[in-house]
Amino acid sequence: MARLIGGVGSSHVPAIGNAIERNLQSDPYWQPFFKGYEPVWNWMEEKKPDVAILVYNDHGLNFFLDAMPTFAIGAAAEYQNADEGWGLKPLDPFQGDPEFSWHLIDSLVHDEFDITMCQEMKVDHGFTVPMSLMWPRQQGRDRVKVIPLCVNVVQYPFPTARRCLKLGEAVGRAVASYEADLDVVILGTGGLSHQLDGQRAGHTNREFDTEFLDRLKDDPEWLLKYSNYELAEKVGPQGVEMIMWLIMRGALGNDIRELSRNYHIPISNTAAGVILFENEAV
Amino acid sequence: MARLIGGVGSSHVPAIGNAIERNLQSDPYWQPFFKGYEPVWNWMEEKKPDVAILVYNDHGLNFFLDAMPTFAIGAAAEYQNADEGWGLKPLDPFQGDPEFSWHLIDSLVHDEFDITMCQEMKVDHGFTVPMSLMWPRQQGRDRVKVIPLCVNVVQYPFPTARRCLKLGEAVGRAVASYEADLDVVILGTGGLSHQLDGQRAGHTNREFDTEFLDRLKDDPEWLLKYSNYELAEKVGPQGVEMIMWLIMRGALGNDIRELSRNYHIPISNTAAGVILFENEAV
Amino acid sequence: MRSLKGKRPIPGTIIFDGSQAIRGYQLNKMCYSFNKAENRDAFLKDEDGYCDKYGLNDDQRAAVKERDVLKLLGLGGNIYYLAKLTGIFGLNMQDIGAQQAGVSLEEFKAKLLAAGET
Amino acid sequence: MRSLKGKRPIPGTIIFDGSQAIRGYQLNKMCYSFNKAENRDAFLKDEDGYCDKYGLNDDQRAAVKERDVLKLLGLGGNIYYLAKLTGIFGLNMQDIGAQQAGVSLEEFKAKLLAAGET
Ligand SMILES: [Fe+3]
Ligand SMILES: [Fe+3]
Repeated sequence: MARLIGGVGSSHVPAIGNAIERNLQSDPYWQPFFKGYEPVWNWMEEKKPDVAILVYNDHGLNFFLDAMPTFAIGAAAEYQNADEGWGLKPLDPFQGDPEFSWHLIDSLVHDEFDITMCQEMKVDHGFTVPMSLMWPRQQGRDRVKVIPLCVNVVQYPFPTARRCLKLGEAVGRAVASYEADLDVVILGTGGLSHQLDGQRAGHTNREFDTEFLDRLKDDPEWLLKYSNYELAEKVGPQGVEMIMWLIMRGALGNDIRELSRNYHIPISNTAAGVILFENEAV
Repeated sequence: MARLIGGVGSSHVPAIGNAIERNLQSDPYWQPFFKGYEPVWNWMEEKKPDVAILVYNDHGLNFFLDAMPTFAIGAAAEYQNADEGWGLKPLDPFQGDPEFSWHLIDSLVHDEFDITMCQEMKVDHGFTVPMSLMWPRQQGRDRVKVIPLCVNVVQYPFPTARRCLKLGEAVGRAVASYEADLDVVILGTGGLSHQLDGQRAGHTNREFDTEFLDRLKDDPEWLLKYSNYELAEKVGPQGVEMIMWLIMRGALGNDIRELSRNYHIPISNTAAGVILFENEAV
Repeated sequence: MRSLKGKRPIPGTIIFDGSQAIRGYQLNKMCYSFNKAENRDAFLKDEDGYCDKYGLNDDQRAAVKERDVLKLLGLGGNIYYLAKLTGIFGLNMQDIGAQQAGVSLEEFKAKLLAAGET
Repeated sequence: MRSLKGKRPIPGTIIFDGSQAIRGYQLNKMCYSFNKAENRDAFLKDEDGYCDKYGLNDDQRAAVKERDVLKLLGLGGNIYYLAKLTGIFGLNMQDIGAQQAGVSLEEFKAKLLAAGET
């Protein structure tokens, strides 16, 4: 049976992709950010997961407002990155695992999640930046198969934080019931606090982010007391992306260990966070 | 507040649209089918609903397998019908109610339904045939605003019958909480038993359909004991469309009266049904 | 689809699940394009070229050539998309129903009428 | 969006809800087209013609001409789609962040750096 061996929460802003493209990892602006990924690189190197379920949002590459899914899951053999309009160089395609994707979709729909099933799907920086961050070398990236899980955090109403946590729990059950000898990781991406639009652009909230990180392991329900509107006030309209970390957290169950964490302001207009959990149950 | 005044279950096969186009309503083949709609025409004429929520499935006009939503709801000001490839003449556009659509979407997403929100959406025969059937004259059709609710019954996994019933209940709550003085009807369409594909093409099941119609008012949960796979065996892979009638039924609540019913085999390759419920609670 | 594993097969029936959807993706994509009249015309003008464009495999091409709906279903076709292909040749749902059931159109219609008599 | 009715406004913030999405649909659709380089070129060659094609209203056209992100937000633009428009003029997220906050780019960056110092 497939084993969910761990999960990572991570930012995914385009500026990171830019810095990687230009090899700025040890630049003084970037070093405090990238050093937070060293434990993740080591862990991935050691564990060599077979499949990554990547929870992210599309920012207007694959989906438009004509048909905006709350939750969409890829079921393709390959996912292409593409031009997003403002200059990030597209990365090589990512290999999917259609069989596993269909198992996941079957299981989730049976569990009353209303999934949009995608047999063709372009992935944007929300997906590619975490892939580059987790597997900085092409070789590592090529070794892991991916399943994109795309969440609407663009057009209100977003799914509630509670719904995200429940979806994560259902993803955990789906992985555990997949009859294949695979080590799986789940990545929850986006956030942390940031605001791109309005006069308050540039808003961040260290205090809230820190409490979120502090509570994520033992008390993820803490976030549920805020509506998405209240969250937007606290962490900025785009900071609400942090609800996607709850999908990762929900999938892992309660027998987990926090292996590393980093928090840094600023990366572009955002507060950037990374956290690594290992599943002790498998 | 908006009032859900009643609901109709109805078939939606293209052949019906063809018969209407060619004015065959009193043809011996068609008469036993169309006479079943007279009580519906009279009721619509008397009640003059302001808005129709139309539950149907797309058969390959608006959605393809690249991104197939489980539940999609229209939020457009107008919905166009279009060429489906095999010759049914497109009908005039239908007027939407974007404000009401967004209220419905907000309410359902808050209630943990993972809706795909559609600000642009072509509607196919699954939508247009019921509109022609309920409002045979253009004038009547123009008077009612529509909200398309599109359900995946094309690509497995379909939503479970239970999920459909629950969605209906949530739609009922959403209508009741909409602050506008509107009379609303809900149409559940598709089915009844039919099979379009495979050596068993032409399969129908009068016994099962009849029990479904008999139980729909007082015991809609009866259908939940069948998985969609078991349903496909009983009523044909396309007959499973009847789960969309449960969304209509769920929305109405339990204080309803059955005003009329008709059942007729064959219409094209299908068993055709129509049922009219009035809400006694409003 | 994983959850259909080990299920008793339904006689004369292919469920369009994930496995079928994988198998038939390019075929269905081609058929979906036939919503547009210009694409139907392009297909009629150059069937092979059109199948090339959508990357159909040899079995799918052969079944398209034979207008064989059962074979196309087995190769991952979905009936709603296939209907857009057969529509090009003037075949409606009853025509392809009869074809799949292996009976004449008259027999197929008679069987349906018989089901209507209780 | 209905459920935002009666909510206390968030200072300096516009939530992209159903009402905004209705208002900005054509504007956002135009911006979405800028994923493709040929569309960005077409816009640069004939801005008015391109805005015509997508049916922008007069206010939206004027705000596009002024490259005024705050105005475009008010007229229903969503920041992710708008970024594809401003990208054409070489403006990145920090440039338009400063523009919206009404400060220089240096001040904007300095404010973010300051937030990093605890
Ligand atoms: Fe993001
Ligand atoms: Fe149908």
